[in-house]
Amino acid sequence: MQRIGVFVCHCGSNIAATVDVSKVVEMAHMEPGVVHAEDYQYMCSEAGQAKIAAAIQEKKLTGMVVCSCSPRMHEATFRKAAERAGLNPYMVEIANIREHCSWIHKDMEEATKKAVILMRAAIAKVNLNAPLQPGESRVTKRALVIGGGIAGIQTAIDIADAGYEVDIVEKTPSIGGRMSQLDKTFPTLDCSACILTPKMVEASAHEKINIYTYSEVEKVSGFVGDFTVDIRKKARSVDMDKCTGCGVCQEKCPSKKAPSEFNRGLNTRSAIYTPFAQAIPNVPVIDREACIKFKTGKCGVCSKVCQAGAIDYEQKDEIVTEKYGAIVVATGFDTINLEKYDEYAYSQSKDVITSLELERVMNAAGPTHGHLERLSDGKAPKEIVFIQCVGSRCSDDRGKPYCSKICCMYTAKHAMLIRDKYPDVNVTVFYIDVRTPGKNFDEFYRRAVEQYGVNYIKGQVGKVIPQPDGKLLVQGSDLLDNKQILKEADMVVLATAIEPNPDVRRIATMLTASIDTNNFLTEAHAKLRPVESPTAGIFLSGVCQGPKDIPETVAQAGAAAVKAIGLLAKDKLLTNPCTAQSDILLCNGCSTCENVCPYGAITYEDKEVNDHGIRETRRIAVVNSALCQGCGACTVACPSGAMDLQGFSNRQIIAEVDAICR
Amino acid sequence: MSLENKEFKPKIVAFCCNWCSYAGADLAGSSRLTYPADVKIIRVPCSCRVNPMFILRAFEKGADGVIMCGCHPGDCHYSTGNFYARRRMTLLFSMLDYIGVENGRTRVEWVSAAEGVKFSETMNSFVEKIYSLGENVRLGDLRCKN
Amino acid sequence: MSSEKKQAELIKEISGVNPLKCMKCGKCSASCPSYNEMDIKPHQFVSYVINEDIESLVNSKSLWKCLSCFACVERCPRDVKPGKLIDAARQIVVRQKGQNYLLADEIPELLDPELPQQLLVSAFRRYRR
Amino acid sequence: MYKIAKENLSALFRLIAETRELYLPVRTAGQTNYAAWSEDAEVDIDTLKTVKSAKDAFFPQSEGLYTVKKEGKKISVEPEALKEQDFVVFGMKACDVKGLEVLDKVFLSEPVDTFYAARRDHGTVVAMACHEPEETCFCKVFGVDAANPASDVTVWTVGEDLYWKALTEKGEALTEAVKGLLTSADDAAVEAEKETIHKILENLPYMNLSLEGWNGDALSEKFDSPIWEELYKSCLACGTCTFVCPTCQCYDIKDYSAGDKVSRYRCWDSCMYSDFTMMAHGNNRTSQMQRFRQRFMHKLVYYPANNDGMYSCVGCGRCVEKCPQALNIVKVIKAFQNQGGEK
Amino acid sequence: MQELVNRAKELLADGTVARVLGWKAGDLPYNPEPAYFEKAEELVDFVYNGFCGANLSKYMIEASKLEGKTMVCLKPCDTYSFNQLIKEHRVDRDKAYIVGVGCKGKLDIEKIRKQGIKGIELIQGAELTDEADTLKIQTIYGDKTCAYADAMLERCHVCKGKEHMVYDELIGDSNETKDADRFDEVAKLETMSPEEKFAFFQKELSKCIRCNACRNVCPACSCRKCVFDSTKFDSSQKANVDSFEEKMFHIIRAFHVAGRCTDCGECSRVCPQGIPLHLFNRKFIKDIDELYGEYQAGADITSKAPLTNYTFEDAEPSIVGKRG
Repeated sequence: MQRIGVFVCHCGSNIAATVDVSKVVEMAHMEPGVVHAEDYQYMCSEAGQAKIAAAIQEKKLTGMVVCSCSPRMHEATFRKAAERAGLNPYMVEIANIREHCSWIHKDMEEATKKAVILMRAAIAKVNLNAPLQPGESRVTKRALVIGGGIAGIQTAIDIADAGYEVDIVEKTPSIGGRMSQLDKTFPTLDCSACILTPKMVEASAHEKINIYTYSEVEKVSGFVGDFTVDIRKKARSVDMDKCTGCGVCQEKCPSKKAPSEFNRGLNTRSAIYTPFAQAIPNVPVIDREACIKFKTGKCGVCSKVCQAGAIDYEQKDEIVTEKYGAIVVATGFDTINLEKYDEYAYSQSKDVITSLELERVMNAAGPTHGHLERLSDGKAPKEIVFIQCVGSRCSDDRGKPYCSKICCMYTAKHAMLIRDKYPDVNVTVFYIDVRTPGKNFDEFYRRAVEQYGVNYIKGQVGKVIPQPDGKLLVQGSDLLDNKQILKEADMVVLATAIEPNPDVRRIATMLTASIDTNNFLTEAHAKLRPVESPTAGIFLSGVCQGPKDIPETVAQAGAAAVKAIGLLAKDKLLTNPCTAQSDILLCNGCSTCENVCPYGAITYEDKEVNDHGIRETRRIAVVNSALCQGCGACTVACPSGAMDLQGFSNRQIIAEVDAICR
Repeated sequence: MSLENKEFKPKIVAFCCNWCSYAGADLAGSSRLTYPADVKIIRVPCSCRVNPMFILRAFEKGADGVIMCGCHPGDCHYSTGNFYARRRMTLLFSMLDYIGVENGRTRVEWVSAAEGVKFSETMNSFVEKIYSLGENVRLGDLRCKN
Repeated sequence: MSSEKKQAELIKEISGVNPLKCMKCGKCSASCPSYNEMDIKPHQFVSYVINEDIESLVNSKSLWKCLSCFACVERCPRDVKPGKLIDAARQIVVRQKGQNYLLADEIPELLDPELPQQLLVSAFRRYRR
Repeated sequence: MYKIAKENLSALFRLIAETRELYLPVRTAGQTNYAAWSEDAEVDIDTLKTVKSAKDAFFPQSEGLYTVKKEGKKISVEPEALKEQDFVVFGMKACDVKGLEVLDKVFLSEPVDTFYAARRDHGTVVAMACHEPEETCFCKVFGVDAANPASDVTVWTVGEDLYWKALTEKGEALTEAVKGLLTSADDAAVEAEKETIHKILENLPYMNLSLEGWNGDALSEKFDSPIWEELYKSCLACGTCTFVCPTCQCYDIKDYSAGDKVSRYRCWDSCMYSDFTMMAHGNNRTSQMQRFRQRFMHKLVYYPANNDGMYSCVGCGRCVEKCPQALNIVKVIKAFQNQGGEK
Repeated sequence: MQELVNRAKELLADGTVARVLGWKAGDLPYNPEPAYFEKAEELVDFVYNGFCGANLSKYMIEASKLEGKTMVCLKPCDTYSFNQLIKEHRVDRDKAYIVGVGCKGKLDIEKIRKQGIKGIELIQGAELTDEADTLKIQTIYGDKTCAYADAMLERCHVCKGKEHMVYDELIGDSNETKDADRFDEVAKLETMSPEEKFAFFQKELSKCIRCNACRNVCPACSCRKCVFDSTKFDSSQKANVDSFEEKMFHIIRAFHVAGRCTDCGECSRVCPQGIPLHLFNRKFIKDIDELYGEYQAGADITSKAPLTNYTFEDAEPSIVGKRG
């Protein structure tokens, strides 16, 4: 039996004017377990807290109830007071007799009765409270960033600048990501490489940043503050330490037929390659699929020409295991596959390209060295049609239901650049809506129309028909003029929808971070915690969370970094002790609880149990209290009642129900 | 005292999630928005903590109405808790209706921390409904009746 | 319910289309081979149903100019399928005329060399089931 | 010997109910069980076996013992009153009557169970001979005569009449109370009915079941037999057999808290349940095999060992009919018989 | 049946399985019991006929703990339960050799008795091979007949189909026995007034003796310890002292299996008081189908159960009472 003290607060007249405080005290004495009851003007005051402390010590209280204002107001105050007096803070319950009673009722008798009932419920609950101790877990002061695009780079730099070690894991041979493939960026028309390259250099030169390129995350275990991650460093076949990056091997490589990933397959590269000139690290990799040496065993030209002796055909994949306190996901995006959009003739004509391909065509390092030309015959186009929303805002299974957000702006950029460089080229944009929220965005779009004479037509294109003469017949509609339009074009550019990098599914599963139906990672709260995953210690940076442009990505990257820094700055984590616990004798191991846990806090282990003499190995749910946030979803999902929530246990809530209905 | 003369004072249990509805109830209080004293609030971390057993337990012990309040769908502090709660309560209420318990005795309402007015209006209308339904005779343990 | 509203509901029911899903992109009109023949354009069909102006729809030329080629149905990104709406409007007319709008015997005199063959095929598919 | 036309039975029940509580087989939602008589109750004395036995009338499934009340810090204890009202149980079959004999040995020997004793004192049993015994019956095996139930009053169904014969003082008293509705009759029809019943009994499939080897002496041999391991496996550990049984007498004592009062009550328990006789340290019988064995060992070995060879099974066959997985005491007895030779 | 026995012998002989879980002939014409057979010679008692209604899936929880594989005979409807148990990690698929057995509808001895047939000595027509659609029943009180369909379990009239959801091999053919919609009874109750509904359930549930047969036979009620046996919710009960308790028990039981219940019908089959317990489970199934999309528990082992799933647009609880 507990020894409970009840402290009834007058809150000046806030409570005492409507609730007969002395009656509440009198009734408290009638309750089982109550050994002390008193009232005071302001319980939260220093004097009030001193009374509490005195009673705890003199009456050897094991639990206490404060009848006062909302627990959202002063629960923490009274818990601290109890703790100072030697009582476990979780042995304190609050009966809210102000907000839920005195302030809303006028009749004194009625309000007093209700106050007594609320007090009884709190007493009934505290009778079943158990002292709880917040858990502690250590924090490894190192962060992992998955993805080496602008989001990952920015996050890494920000975390590193705060003084913490950061590792970047990038799948491709170089960091840089999508941004490195862009020619210019809106709305300022900066050269993308010119602003990205310094960032890449900064990251690689940063003493706190360690970059794993051509590497992938293989396995993740642990939890917030203490993740253990296996990273697979794929065999590069080139010794990173020896290579000088002279580039001779790439020149001499006889196999030059592999499609260039960097140029979106619009041209080819050698089997040993760096994806682009500014690549970091500037160390090539051998594409073993394309390499003659690996395919036939004969060749070895690169090895012969390498002065540094850096070529190593025997190199093997290597697994590195590291510990991290925080993980930032920055896996970015890709454009969707257009196979299902037959009507736009993407796979039939070389002159129908995606906007990202156009970026490469316009770029000096691209397949056409920056000359705007048709990829089919190299001729200069005179008539270019842009089609918006290809695969975006689609409710069928061909596309994506969301707006890809960046297309309106980059199309305006492309149209403007073309009109600027090639004033004789006509540019027509078929759009559904032009969406330009953002600083200087609408002005940018208006410039395209007003200054550069880009022809915007409201209406979607129905079909692109390649003509025998190599032209493309675009059949669209003009909804404002109520006309169907047939337009001959030399080139068609599709504003293709973007989707999260397909790898994110695998990564999310490893991290137990949730993803939505479109494979975007879910944030902990759509409004208030937009850069955190519901899984503690996992942060989101860039398009992996939702479509966004470069400035937004950089902003979010910084925000994710700050959240990670906030975590890494702690020496240890105090965990909320009101977490779920499973009773090993009752657990069925049925996995139902795991399915409703938003935090991935529940795992299953085969445990040896002794169930009243029956010894057997059973599959048992285990709650990681560092991850559990105490929502209680699992406790209701559990049919046997094995799962229970400390601080809000089944029996505690039932005791409250009973006390109220008594 | 005969039963007819006894004034009916319903027992009403309200489960409120800590983050939205309990705060909404606090706001109703600090805004002095009244509702009948028949309502007694039990604080739970999230609406998904409310077990159908609790609701039946309340009825067993003599409650005349049980209401559950949580964050608006999509605003749950724990992201998804109220989605599960919504399905659970829908099914439970449907079952109670199916066995002939008046469906006005149970209710779910989403009340945010900013909706003090909604909280008080909700409680007023719920209490009114319970008064119109009268004493709960179909779902309770006779041993708990006085 | 007004009769116009009823008919609009009927069109939605027959077609299985929710016209409110339309985002007014115009891809249907862009795809339509009979566009120039039509007085009410495919993308407008949706608004007519939303506005419950079924009278204009059933009296339009478009109703009978639609080839039922279903290009609009195939390409509609929002699953609105104007072709199905048109088809449903035709169904309403057919039902009003007693299931008897087009008989095989009547075909020869209706034949017009200008008429696409596909129209005939689709006409049978539609009206003789 | 008296008789009463079947069509006058409702008048008889009404008359009995005027002075006594009356329990008899009543059909509710398709099933016949013993229940209190009322004008609109659907009385069903044609169904041979009620789902539950009439045990409830003397040993209810749940029964209050006392209530503790709390006012402020004062606590008072109110014991439940003993049965004071006379009552009649109409329509019990010979097996169920024999079942009472089994219960008596438990509850009426020292220390006497006062709740049960009061019910026995105030209860009058009107037993019915079994007009059409069924294939699941094996009462004869336990020395029960289905044609001749030993009770306060015995009735036989012959054609459209019920023949009535009082056998005890209580029976005489009841007969006196309803005499106005009875007419005198001779024994001939009843004797013929008895003979018919006996003939049917001869041919029932279970009637020649042998109980050889089942007695107190067989304790360790039976207890350690490997046959149990085979037998129990399909048992679901539900308590159907115990709850329909007229002789199972185990109960649990539980508390129910209703606000400021706590009532202590007892309710039937089943040795098939894993929490039967659960104590702080756990359970005496940890496996379902042990629990399964307990039930049959109790009926066929322990009970006879303590009660001069009397078995605590009466062959009513309810468990045979109701076991969800078709296990039953007959199969157990037979299993040992079949294996008997090998031992 | 002989084919089954032969196959069982082969599997035992070649060591594929260590035991066979099937049915053993009873001592009355209608009471075969679930049984294990470990040796070929024990299989003389093996039987598979119209009275083998028991769903053997649940036995596989214990059998999964035994050494070696168990050959288990599962009817099409039983395989849903087995799948559900796999999904909940309660059985080990690798420990089972599932023989999907054919079914032409299972018989309910209670239904035969309800027709006034008693003193049963012999029943003909219950074998799987019998083509006759009438049972010939020899009794002490003369010969009787009963249409096969009239003696079938309720669940067979609303059969889910002849397909086995999981198996290693199939033996025997099945008949189409469905002649009613499984939601008809529920729908009928739904249209009643609250007073009528209450009266109906009060009457049915008042028969409950809390023997726990429904719970213990239920493959979804596979908890090691039921909440009604544990102190976790202060809900432990052994008897219905008050009529509230039987409602509480049956509502909570149905709720705990909601989205997991495959509608195998065992609860109704075994209830000694003939309470139509499936009406509770089917109400939840019907609601789930209508509100959250059709869902058949046990049809697969990967889909998310309705109560561990959600959509943003889910119906609000206030829909109750607004429908229909």
